[in-house]
Amino acid sequence: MNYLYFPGCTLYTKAKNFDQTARNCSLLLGFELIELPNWTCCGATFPLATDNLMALLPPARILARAKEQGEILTTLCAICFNVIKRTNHLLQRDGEKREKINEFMEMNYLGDLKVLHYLEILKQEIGFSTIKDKVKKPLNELQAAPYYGCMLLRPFEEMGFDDKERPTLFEEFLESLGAKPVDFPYKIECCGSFQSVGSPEVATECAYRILTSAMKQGAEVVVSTCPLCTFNLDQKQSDILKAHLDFKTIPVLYFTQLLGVAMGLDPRTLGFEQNAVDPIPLLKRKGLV
Amino acid sequence: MRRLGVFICHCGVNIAGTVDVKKVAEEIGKIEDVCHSIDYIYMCSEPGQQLIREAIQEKQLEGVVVACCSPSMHENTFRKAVKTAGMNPYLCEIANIREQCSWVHQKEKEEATRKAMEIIQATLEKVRRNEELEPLAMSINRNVLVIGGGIAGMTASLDLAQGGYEVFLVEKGPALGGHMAQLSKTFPDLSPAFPNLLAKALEIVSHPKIELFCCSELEEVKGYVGNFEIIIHKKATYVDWTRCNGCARCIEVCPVEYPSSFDRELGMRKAVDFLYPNCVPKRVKVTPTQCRYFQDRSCRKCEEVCPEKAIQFDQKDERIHRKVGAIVIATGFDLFPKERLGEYGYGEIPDVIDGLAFERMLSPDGPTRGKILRPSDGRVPKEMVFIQCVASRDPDRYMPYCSRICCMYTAKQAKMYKEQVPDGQPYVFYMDIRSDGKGYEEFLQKTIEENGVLYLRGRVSRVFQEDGKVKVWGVDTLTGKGIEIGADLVVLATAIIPSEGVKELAAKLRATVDKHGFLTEAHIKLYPVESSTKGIYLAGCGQSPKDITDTVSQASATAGKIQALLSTDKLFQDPLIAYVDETVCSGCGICVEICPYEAREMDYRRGISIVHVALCQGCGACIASCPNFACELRNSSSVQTLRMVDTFI
Amino acid sequence: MGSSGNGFIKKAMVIGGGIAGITASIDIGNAGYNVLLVEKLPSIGGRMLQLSETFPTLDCAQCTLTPKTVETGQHPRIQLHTYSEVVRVEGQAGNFIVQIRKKASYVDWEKCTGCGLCQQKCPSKYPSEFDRGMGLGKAIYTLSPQAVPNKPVINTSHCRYFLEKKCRVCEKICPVGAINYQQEDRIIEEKVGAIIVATGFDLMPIERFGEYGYGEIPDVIDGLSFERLNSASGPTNGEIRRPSDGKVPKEVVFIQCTGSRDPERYMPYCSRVCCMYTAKHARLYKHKVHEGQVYIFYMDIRSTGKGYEEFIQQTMEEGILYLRGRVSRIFRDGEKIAVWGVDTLTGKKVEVLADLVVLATAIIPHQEVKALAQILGIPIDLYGFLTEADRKLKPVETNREGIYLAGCVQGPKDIADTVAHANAAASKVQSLFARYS
Amino acid sequence: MKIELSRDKVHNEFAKKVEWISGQNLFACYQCGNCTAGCPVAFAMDLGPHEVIRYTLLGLEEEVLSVNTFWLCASCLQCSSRCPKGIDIARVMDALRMVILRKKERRDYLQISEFPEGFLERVPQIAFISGFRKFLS
Repeated sequence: MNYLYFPGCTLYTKAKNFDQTARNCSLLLGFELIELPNWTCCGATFPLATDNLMALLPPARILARAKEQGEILTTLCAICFNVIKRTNHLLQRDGEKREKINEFMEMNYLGDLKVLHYLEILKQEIGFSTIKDKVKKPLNELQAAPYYGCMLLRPFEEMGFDDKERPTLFEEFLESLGAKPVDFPYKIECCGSFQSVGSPEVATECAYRILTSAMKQGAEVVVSTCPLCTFNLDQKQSDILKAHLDFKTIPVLYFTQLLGVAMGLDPRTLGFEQNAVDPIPLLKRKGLV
Repeated sequence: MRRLGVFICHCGVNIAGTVDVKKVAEEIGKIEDVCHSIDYIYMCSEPGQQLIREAIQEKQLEGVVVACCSPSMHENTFRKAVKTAGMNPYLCEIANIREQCSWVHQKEKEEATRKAMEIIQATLEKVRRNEELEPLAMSINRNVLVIGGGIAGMTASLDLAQGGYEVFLVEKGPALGGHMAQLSKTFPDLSPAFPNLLAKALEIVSHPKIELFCCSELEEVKGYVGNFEIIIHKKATYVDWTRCNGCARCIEVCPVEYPSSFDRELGMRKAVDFLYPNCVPKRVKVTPTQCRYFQDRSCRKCEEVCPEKAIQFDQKDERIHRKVGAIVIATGFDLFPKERLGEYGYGEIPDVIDGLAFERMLSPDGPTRGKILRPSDGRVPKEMVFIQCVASRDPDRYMPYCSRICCMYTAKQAKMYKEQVPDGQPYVFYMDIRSDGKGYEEFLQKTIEENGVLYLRGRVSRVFQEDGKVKVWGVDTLTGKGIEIGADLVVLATAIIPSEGVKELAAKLRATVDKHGFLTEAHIKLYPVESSTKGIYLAGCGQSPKDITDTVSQASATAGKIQALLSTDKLFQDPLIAYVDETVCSGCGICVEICPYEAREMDYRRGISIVHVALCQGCGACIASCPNFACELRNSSSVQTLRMVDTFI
Repeated sequence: MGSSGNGFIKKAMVIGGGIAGITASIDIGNAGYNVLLVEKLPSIGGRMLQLSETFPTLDCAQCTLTPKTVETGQHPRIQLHTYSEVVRVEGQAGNFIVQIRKKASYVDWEKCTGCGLCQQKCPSKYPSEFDRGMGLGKAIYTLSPQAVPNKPVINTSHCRYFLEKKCRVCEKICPVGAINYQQEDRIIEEKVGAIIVATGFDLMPIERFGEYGYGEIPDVIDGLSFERLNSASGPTNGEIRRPSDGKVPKEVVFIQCTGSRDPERYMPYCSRVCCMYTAKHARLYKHKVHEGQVYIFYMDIRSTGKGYEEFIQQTMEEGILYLRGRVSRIFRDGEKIAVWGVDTLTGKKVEVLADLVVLATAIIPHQEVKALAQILGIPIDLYGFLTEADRKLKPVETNREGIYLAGCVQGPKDIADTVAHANAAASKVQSLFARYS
Repeated sequence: MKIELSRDKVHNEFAKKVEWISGQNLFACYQCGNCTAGCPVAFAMDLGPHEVIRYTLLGLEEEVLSVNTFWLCASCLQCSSRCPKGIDIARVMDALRMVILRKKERRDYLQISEFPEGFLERVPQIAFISGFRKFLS
């Protein structure tokens, strides 16, 4: 079975390595990610102003096009996932807005596509037990802190990803790779998101709290599902060091990178050189590279 | 020498954790007349009681001391237990070694053990001289007096009458209904208050078991539970109510108009009038302080026009004697007097009114026929301020307690205002919103959300008139900002206080009131409707502020208590009361003066003082005051008491 | 007084042996009518038996209640059916035919003397429900040493005999041979003229509060658990020690309105008793741990009863810090519990690192009430509380003649209001019976 | 420190606009503060979200629009997910941004020209695209 795949801006460019890893892993797991043809930007935020239909047009278009190609659309980026899934939900429930958008876009989409995050594909479609069987290099009890962030979980009624207060799906994923998931309270707290553009010092503080919380629980690495979260948690550590003298750095990996390690992909293809905090020493210590 | 048994309870660890119960049992067992001395984990439990019963029979005990918790807990339990084993219950006494020993000496185990032994020894001294007594049996009267014709008194009366008891319902005013008759709608259902009330009132006046006394007060009461003798003072109405048919012609012709207190001075009434239209009983009353006939004999128009010749200017007050077995006090509440609220301009500014006045305004039969119009100029108020906790929760200046109903009636009033004046804005100043009844929170949130009532958390410091508006200076503690509103009408949710005259009434009935004048219940948790005097029960706001639902529950509860009380043929009372050695009494009368229960009386024929067994509560005041040592308390004689004291010193 | 000429049975059944049921039973019994008191647990006393002290007087709850339970147990007109449930009701006022299931206790209560040997010797221990899982109970147990009736029952899901057919210690030790593993449930049939439903309340389980750790942080407990911690007969003998490590907590956070006044996520209504019991908890804690600090998060303080407002003000003056605002999240932070709240009066977010957190969780009806309402043919509201005939004027009546409500089964209320409500229900039964004399 | 209230002020255009854009009823807020309590960036805010709602309701337009609260909001939806009254507070925050960003004159909160050199090259697209949508007119 192959899945329609929406890469989104960041994974297509600056985080190409995350994307490539996912594609490669998929093949090893027995399916292919089929890139949605002629895809456009999702808009990068779900419009919270109720009178703003304009911002719904890009994700609506993505959905309508995907529906022509298949029944399931998957994404790797948590923000794209959130925007597309929420738009889908709205088109399903709000007849009035659906009609307006369809009319404007000269299309007839009913909100009946299934939107799944790549992690959901792994859990629901492939099964974590299958992954466990196919893992080539179990992660040797690597103490990995799964950072969910916001976009996968909230709003719960629309995303339906996992329990909003104490999700466990990511942990199950890490376990299937042979890692030892570290539970930490900040796994559902915001990384500062786009404030890294608006108020970078606020985002830095958010990242500081999340990373120290994870380290306090014994994490050796923090794993994220979102390229923006990954950026905030990883690239901002140099800023954190300036603000908090006691801070110790910790590698932050995108989940597909870790998946790639476990699936036995060549570490050189995983783009570790783009990580601000070099994970190689840790992975070496664990005998994983 | 009596054969005595001592039973020492561990009360789990409550006693045994501090007092060495084994040692106590052993030591006490060495006393000569103690034939049996044991300890057990819970004496009050069934197996514990069985130990006592068996010992009484096997060792032929003639007196029992149970060393355990306070006698107020389990004295009855153990007296019943010894009785089933054939012993007179008054030969069983409690030595309190928990509250008075183990609990207060938790860190001094040895001393506590010694003290426990002393307490037991003292109690043994008492038991050695206890008499075998029988409870006093008294006949009872099955009628009930209910004071107050509001919803509380009405509910209690109907419940009792339906239970088959004769009820005398005494109402100060000329008609039934109390404050509930003044209300528009009730929260949280917004059902009109009056129709339900009217149905109850009509049931009362037609009920064969209820005798209603309007314009009446309790003048005098004598006696005790089961046997009260009462005198009802029925004031003249100057109308023969057996003739009056409520046709209202007299009202039409009466030339005297004055502000109606029922309408909270917002409307006018006549010198001869109903309490309110559709009141029950639908009878008119002449108000002599207003009536021209009583001023200068200049007018007899009502008399002339009455088709039934019912007007009786020479009617006199009546004194009616009745006997009852129990009394319900359901005297209700008043609102805090406006004269005392200077900072709110209340009483000076016509457009500052209280909650009851606003209720009258909202009532379809009220002075404005249900229209919200401000009193000063009859305009519809567009800026409408409600102020809660006026004189409530204000320990320094007014009343420290919460008046309980204001939050809800204010929300209701704000909602009704907004529904009537959609372009008006209601503001509510509050401290905490208290919506803790069934459906109340939901009602309140809905009111705020759907009706756009603006709740401002904070008190109002001052209200004054300026530029035709009522300026309100308050605060919103949630923004921390002072608030100023130019209001058209201000409604104050003033504190609920006990109705006038309750203190005097309570004194007559030997019921107690707290420092605010609310009647005191026997136990705040377990006996909320009983007063501290037997046979006197409490219903409604006279006991503390409460809403209609809780008032009705409480009123029904009193009726239930009374039915249980009066369901037997005889009442039994503890015989542990005073008695007089007639040979020693000199008839000085000091005891009569000192007795707080009017249980002592001079027998002038014999020249001695006697004891009313039914009234005596065994307090001992007469005994302490008797110069001749002629009084004694049964089973607490001077000898017993002194011996007990000797044990300790 | 039994039945009158026209077959009207003057006997009442009271369902629920808490303070409401006890009060109603004694009232009706004192009026000379016979009462069946049906209680699902092995002994009467209900929730009040779990409490330490009561507001606003701080009287010991057990000391107030025990005389009442003893009186009930010894009352010549009250027949106790504990460890029993009503399974069927037919007929109408004056002539209800009711079926009661007497659950197998595996102890012959006729023979049992309540000596307690079996409980002492029973080897099977498990967290006691009565102590809210903080203390250990035995597989053969009574709810408390002062239980009325003081007869044990065997919990088959913990008894080694029932689990593995081993042990039989209680049978061997019982001096009167009262243990009977073969006992079975029995259905008995009775006729009564009126029924009072007084099944009380439950607390919303803390497992439902995800933002507060789903009940998995051992030192986040509910109000009833705190009562047990504070109770002289509780698992810590009344010392305030936190469940996780037995340490005396120095920073204690109380959170009111947990699950109440929350239409979006939990219950929209106010649970009515939490403000007062939280203030009481704070004070009792402070009396025992002088150097400790209490924080109470609240939305509105509701102290409407007699003497309640004064109690609250006194509580504040004793140095208890009231913070007006909700708590958004609680999580474990090492040995501490991080509490993220707010003080809306300064507008600031407040973070407390607490040693113990007590949640004043919403009062909800027992699960079984739904089935019971169906058996009785009376209506139930959205949340499972039984519905009174008229909110204002008929607060204890139901829409079925002869069936009345008492206590928290109708809606949350405190002990004083519950007692008055129960007195009122008893009054209605007496009136009903008197009408047919 | 003082507000003069009247019905016009309570039903002020500003609050109405915020309600319209956000689709939320500000009167439904009972000021429990749960939003502020759980907000991950509350530490840096001038006013807590609950206060912003209160100020808006009372028509304190200038004061509200001058605080950083809604600019700091990262739309993480923690407040909305835990609001006991079901108010989507994140939408209220966005509405306040919109009130400013939609004015006739451009009111950009961010000046792209002021970004440090190489900033845009370093930051992932997703950050500045969503940032621009939130911060630029």
